Amino acid sequence: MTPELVSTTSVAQPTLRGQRSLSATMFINAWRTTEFRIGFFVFFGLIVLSVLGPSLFGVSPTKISVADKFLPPIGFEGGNWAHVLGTDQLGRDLFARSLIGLRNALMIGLISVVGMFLLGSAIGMIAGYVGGWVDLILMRITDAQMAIPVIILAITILGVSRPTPFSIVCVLILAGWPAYARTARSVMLSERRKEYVRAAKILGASDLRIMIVHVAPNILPPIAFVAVLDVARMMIIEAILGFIGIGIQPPTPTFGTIIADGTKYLMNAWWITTVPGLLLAISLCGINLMGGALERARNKLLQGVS
Amino acid sequence: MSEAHPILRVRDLTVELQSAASRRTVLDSVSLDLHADEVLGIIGESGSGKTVLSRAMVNWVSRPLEMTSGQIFYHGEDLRQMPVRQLQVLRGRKISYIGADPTSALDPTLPIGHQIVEKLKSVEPGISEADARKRVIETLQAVRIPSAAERFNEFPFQFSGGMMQRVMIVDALVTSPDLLVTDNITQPLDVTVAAQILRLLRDLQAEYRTAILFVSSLLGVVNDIADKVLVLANGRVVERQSMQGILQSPEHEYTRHLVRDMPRIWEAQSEVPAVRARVNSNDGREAILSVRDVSRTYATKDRSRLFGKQYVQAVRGVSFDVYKGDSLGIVGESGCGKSSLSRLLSRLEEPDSGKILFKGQDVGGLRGTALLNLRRGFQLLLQDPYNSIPSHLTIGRTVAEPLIIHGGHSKAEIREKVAETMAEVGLGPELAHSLPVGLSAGQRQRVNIARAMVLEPELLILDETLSALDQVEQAKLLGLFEKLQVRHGMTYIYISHDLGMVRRVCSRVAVMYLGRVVELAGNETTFFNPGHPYTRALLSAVPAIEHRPYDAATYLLEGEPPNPINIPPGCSFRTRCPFAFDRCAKDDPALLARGSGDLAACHLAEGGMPAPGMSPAGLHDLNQVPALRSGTGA
Amino acid sequence: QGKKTVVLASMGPLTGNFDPTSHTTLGQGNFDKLIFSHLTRAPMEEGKTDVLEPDLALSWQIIDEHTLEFKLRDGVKFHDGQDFSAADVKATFEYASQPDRPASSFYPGQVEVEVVDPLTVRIKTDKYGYPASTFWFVSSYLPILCAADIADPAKLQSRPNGTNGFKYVMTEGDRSTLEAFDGYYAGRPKIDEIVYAYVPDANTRVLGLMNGEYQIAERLEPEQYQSLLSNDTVAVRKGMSTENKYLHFRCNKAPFDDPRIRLAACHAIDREQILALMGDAGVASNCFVSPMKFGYTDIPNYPTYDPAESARLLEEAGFPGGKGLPQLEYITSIGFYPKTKEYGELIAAMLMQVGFDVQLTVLEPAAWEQAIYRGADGQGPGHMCDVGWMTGSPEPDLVLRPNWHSSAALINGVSDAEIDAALDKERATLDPAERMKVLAEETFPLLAAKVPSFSLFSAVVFHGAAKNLKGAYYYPNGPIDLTKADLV
Amino acid sequence: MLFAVDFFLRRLLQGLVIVVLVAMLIFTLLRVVPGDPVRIMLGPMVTAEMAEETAQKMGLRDPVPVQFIRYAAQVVSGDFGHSFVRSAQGGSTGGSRGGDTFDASNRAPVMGLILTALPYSLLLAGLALGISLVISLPIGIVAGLFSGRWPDRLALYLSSLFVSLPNIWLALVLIFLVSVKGGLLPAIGYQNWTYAILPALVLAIELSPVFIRSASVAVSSNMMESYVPSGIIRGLSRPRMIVAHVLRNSMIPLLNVVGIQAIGLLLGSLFVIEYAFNYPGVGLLMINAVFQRDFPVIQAIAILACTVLVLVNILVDFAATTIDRRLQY
Ligand SMILES: Nc1ncnc2c1ncn2[C@@H]1O[C@H](COP(=O)(O)OP(=O)(O)OP(=O)(O)O)[C@@H](O)[C@H]1O
Ligand SMILES: Nc1ncnc2c1ncn2[C@@H]1O[C@H](COP(=O)(O)OP(=O)(O)OP(=O)(O)O)[C@@H](O)[C@H]1O
Ligand SMILES: [Mg+2]
Ligand SMILES: [Mg+2]
Repeated sequence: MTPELVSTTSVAQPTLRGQRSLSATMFINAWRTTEFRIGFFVFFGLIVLSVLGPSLFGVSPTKISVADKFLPPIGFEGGNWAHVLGTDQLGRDLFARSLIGLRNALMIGLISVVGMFLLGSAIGMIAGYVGGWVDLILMRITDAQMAIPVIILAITILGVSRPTPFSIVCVLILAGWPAYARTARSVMLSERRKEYVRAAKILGASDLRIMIVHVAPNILPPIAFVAVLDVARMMIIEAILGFIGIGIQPPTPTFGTIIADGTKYLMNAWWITTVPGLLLAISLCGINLMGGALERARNKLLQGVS
Repeated sequence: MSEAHPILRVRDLTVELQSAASRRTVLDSVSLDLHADEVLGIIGESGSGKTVLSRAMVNWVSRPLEMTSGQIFYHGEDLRQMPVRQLQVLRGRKISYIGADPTSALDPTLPIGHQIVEKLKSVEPGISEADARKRVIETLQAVRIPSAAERFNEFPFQFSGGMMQRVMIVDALVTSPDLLVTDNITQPLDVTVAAQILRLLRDLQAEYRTAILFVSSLLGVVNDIADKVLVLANGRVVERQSMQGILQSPEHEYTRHLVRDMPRIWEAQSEVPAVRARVNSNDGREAILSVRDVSRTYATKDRSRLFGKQYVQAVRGVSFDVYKGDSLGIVGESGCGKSSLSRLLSRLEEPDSGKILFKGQDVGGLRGTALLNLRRGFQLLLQDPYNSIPSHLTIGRTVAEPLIIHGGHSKAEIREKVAETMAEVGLGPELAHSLPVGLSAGQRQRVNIARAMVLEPELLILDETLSALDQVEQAKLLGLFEKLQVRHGMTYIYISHDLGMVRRVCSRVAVMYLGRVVELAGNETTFFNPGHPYTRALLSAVPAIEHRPYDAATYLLEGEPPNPINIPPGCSFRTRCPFAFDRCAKDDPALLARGSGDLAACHLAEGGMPAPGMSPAGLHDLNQVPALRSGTGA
Repeated sequence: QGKKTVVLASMGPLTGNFDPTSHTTLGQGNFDKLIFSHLTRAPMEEGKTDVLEPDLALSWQIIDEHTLEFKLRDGVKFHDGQDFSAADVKATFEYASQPDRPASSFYPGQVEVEVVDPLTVRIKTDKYGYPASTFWFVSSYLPILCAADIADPAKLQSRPNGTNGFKYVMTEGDRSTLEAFDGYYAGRPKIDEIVYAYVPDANTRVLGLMNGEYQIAERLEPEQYQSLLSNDTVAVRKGMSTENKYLHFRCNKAPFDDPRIRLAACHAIDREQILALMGDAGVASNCFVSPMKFGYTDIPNYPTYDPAESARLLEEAGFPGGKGLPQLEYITSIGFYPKTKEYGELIAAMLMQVGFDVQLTVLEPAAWEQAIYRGADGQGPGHMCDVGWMTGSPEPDLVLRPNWHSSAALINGVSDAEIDAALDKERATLDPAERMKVLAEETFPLLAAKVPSFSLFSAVVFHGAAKNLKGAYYYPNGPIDLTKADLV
Repeated sequence: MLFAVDFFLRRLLQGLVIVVLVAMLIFTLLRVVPGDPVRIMLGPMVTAEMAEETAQKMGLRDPVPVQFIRYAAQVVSGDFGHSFVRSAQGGSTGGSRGGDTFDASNRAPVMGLILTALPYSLLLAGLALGISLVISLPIGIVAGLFSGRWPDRLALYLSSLFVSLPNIWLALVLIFLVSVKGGLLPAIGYQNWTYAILPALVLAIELSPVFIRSASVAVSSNMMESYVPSGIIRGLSRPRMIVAHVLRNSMIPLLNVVGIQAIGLLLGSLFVIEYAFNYPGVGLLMINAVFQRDFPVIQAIAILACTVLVLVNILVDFAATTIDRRLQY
């Protein structure tokens, strides 16, 4: 072996870590897990079903037919192929209603998470980057907002004003942004000290440019991935609001209202609460499996295990 | 101790790396003997299996690595066959291991003393708490940790790397083991601290008569301690000789190469090109950068007082000029303020006082476009090649970024300019459209350089820019810098603690201590006739295989630089200076010109210090060691 | 020996004011009746709803058109120890019938009471110009208070002080405790303690009943009734009530200030579907009062399901196909009456069919009770309210006057001189047969033509009780008499 | 010692700022929503003049900041005002009432209402926290020790399942199966502590995934710290490393989770679960107050909830800094 050869082999010493973009690595690592794939297929299957389902099967979620009330799902005595998952106390098709419920929950979950993500990260990044008084003030506001649990804030505001999908989303965003602000700020704090930020500064890049062009593409995708878990949380909160009666108002069905209305019939028509509950649980399971896999992938990356 | 019964006898040890697809031999039939009171050095390039070998000695080989054959006899007993419990006790008590990373070897949340006591009680079950404590404190004192009884209760994070390495030595020696395995223990340390640790280990080895298996990747370090050396290449022992033998007649090709390429400071001719070799003097050249009495203080929280603040004086009254086409080196121990100074120079931060003039223009008050224009003129290259370029932009885009920021270029112009610059720094045009994924450190550093060069700066500041690279890559880049300097007449400031490199490329050297320049001199003067005892101390600590003109007995510093928070009055170096006298406590020496026009801040700069022992280049005489030891005793 | 405690899960909250004349709510009314006695008792058993039994009065008779005389029971004591006498009756009647008392709309009008002797009183209406016989049935509805309390309104409001078998002890949150009154004239009840608990959710009431936490649960849903029929520990009871369920239109607010729009809404509602939904809990009726009430009849012009007519009326009123109508808020409750939300959704859907834009607001009982009554300014929230009206005794005026006479019109706020005149005329008609005819031929048809409110059906109520609770009497208007009950 | 004083001084001061901000936020939000509090207080049957007069008297027509300052001054003296709708005995009220009924003295003091309900909620929350820690810590620790192996998988699937069960639905299913059908545990309302078990179980199931996940992440990441193998090489046994070091150090992230996530989650879910179980705690009080627009009760509970959260956080941070001295505060 020649000495030259010896020396060049040692060039490869630094590991691959940190070379591929953080988020891509994370996504690829997560995709490798079975949980993520199961979650992905369950979740997107349900999304497709909830978007296309009602028109595909031609059943109306709101059409009342008192004569058909309390039909059980097929497979149970009295079940009927016209209503695969049975009907509710007004004879409406539970399958269609649950799908609409899913759609609403998803819409609210997604929109509110996107909203809180954008708002929170923007505030967090500014606080972390600018520092000083701006940081202090923004963070105290964040802490304050964070000190009110989501549900309490939602109940307080929605309970005393008439809830609309818009107001629900607003309240959820209001309650949810601080967590993102905190994460974005702490990542920004450590990122701000990183060499590439200093390098950009030395090149003469403005603060805004550094934040948007250099830092944001680096730190936001991993946070966004973990936000998937929040979609599930927001969906649960939407259901809870519906359950307490301060969610989206009838006749639009939501998981919460279907469950709440079916509670009375638990004994003689168990499926009214069970079907939407299960569907909600399954879709949450899908999201949580995905989000969980992404979160673990992120933790592993941050801890330096590849 | 008889030659016949070595403490450690390794026979045909083979370790394989088992991965899903393949299996690879990491250690190939390694055999070695280690006798009592002997220090066996193991050297080899990175990845040659040194760490694996040293860990195998304590039976710490875990998947995906696997010991597939061979025996490790400790006093004749095979460690590989030994029951776990027995091995457990043996490991802490009779065989000790010290790794390369002292700061993470102990539980970060418990006081160090308690953890050593815990270990002591665990391997010597009979010992009482009080006895254990006493023994630990005594050993802490033995490694010269000041106020050991108090530091006993301090936490790992409150110790510097060097102190922590001492703590690990205490942890290893507190049970008086007869075998000590050390893996690259000086690697994370500053040169002076590393030299201290080596000296300490030598002393302790003599006192405890411990056999040491000393693993290092630096020939100079092994040279300072080992009796015999074993050279490892690709998992195989390729050479075993006495230390002297290795240096005088290396047999294996790798070893020869190693000995030959070891950078020399005093034996070699300076390679600084003649253009730049002109010493100091303002022989009419314009100073491109003038630093005038610049200071910077940081405020931090003081935990010992209510709402208290501490002031860290990171840079104190630094002044120097850099001339066009020149290369200035800035050296000093860790924490002396080199990086802080570089931040001030590149105007990432503003100095609290003092002025920085770039081509006569005060950098301080600049804002907006004026600042932007200024930035064209000088650039800073950072140390970490991995973190300093964004991973989500293509290389071409990264190099183009400064042009976009500074504006005024058409798309075509930018493309052309980027391609040109990339070619100049040796990046293939095909890289322009790829992400930095998969680039080697050297290539990344080239991207970095290209990004700085694309603005055609006149001054480039390099803050430890090359220290993350291996020697070959370093040499190539140094060549590139020289080429660029010749072609564009660029000026460099190298910030580094690698004295060998500074010796090679810088025409002038500024030595910093506690935020202040204590010596500013030409290359030759700095290395052959330094005017400040601190410079001599630095030189005495450089691990080398050549004779050092400044012997460690006289110059090697004890302890670490004082805290930049409470800088004592008078000369700030006097607390560690071997020549300190009354005046030093009162008068803070100014940076004054010495005879040759070089500057030094010492009352004795013009005489009073022993002349450097310029003995002819030769081997370090091992027999000197005990003498050295007695010289530094208390 | 353990205390015999009956926990009664009620669907209505208390008002926080123990003056019975200060409210018109069902929950508080039922609570009051455990504590207060009346002059007479109206068991209203099916088939003989007009029978009155003695309570504080032993006998009663009409002296003349404007005078009604009661002979009172001797030896009755109030819970605070005072003796009951004619003075208390006088104070109560005169106080309760004052028009500014919120509950006065239940009573035919103001009265004067003459104390003939400590045990004889005469109700006199001559001064106010309507017959005293209107108080015949109302005598079983008006709780008798203590004169001393009436003199001190603060005291009256702060705790109830009656003569019935149970005595008020305390309120803790939503649970109010009563204990057996030793001095009860008919003997101390066997049940030692009643806890009157406000449980706003029907489901919770039933689950609690099945757990054994409650001994009585009010107002079960029909399905709950069905599934409890076979339960070992719970007995269920079904009974016709005096209650009709109404869809009240806010008649003093656009667009329901126009009778045509109200009629259009009524014609859009298919009551058969509602009944199919209600199952056992509802009985069809084409009348504004319950079949248990005097004067009940099938009104010939009662609006039927007729979408075409509805569309025509809308067009006539200037809102063809509902275009131009504002969004209408329909306020209903949940957990109070059975299935209000369900048929609320149904009605909303049916109204939407003809072009009304209806939004359903479902409120918890206490909030709903706040919302339904219109304010003193005549306005209340929303445009439609779902409310039932359940009063003791067969007297129809207990329903008619509070709801549709402009002096009260508690919910719909209707102010229509014709309706007022019709109601006054009906009240002034002495002869029962004649009065029946006036009601059937004039009053009800007029109401049916103007529909300030639309009666949806007559309610059948279900109660659930622990099997070991015996001897409780459930009045068709809600109250439960536990003076003779026992836990065995 | 000095450190503790400094810590608490600073953090309590910051906490106070946070609480004031929250109070301001809630107060303002409640004032800008539609609905006239006077109507709620006096009942619908009151005359307009009377309503106006009462509103004036109570200062409800003053600008919001003025009202807030008055309110804050009251709160500082420990008085959270009186309920709009609950009677002095604390019962829910509804329906039409005479206008003369309103009078602060026959309205329940908010503090009294909360104090009556609080012990129930504390019992429930304590039980829930206890149950979930008992279930999830062993699972999480074992999962962390065997990171990547089957216990880890099992814990992962278990927590994925738990976190996907909507609490309201789970509550109903458990009431139905365990209490109504099975007759194993009481469920509705409160008579003795056993009534808290089932709701606590629902809360515990909701909390567990958080604990399982953070325990396993904390333990496994500590296991990967280099002090662990280094400790074993130094002569300490593996069990000792786990018990004395890894578990101890895993406490810090766990404490943080308990402080921030768990208490926040618990506070929120408590409300819903108390409602579903008709459990007479603060949550039920709050939800009923929302239904009846009982603003003083709503704002007091929201402010108190946030105060609790802030205090718990301070304590948790203090505990964490005493365990790990590296942590700054
Ligand atoms: N845990 C491991 N997993 C995979 N490969 C390993 C592991 N440990 C060591 N190796 C491989 O074994 C070889 C020897 O590694 P070792 O760490 O002993 O080198 P070294 O001589 O100590 O290098 P350095 O000077 O950089 O410390 C390398 O090729 C390395 O990649
Ligand atoms: N932002 C800061 N806040 C507080 N103290 C600081 C800050 N930056 C640097 N210091 C302190 O100033 C001193 C000099 O630090 P600096 O990084 O300049 O040293 P250095 O010579 O570059 O060391 P090294 O060789 O380790 O990089 C150190 O004691 C450091 O702790
Ligand atoms: Mg190594
Ligand atoms: Mg530095």
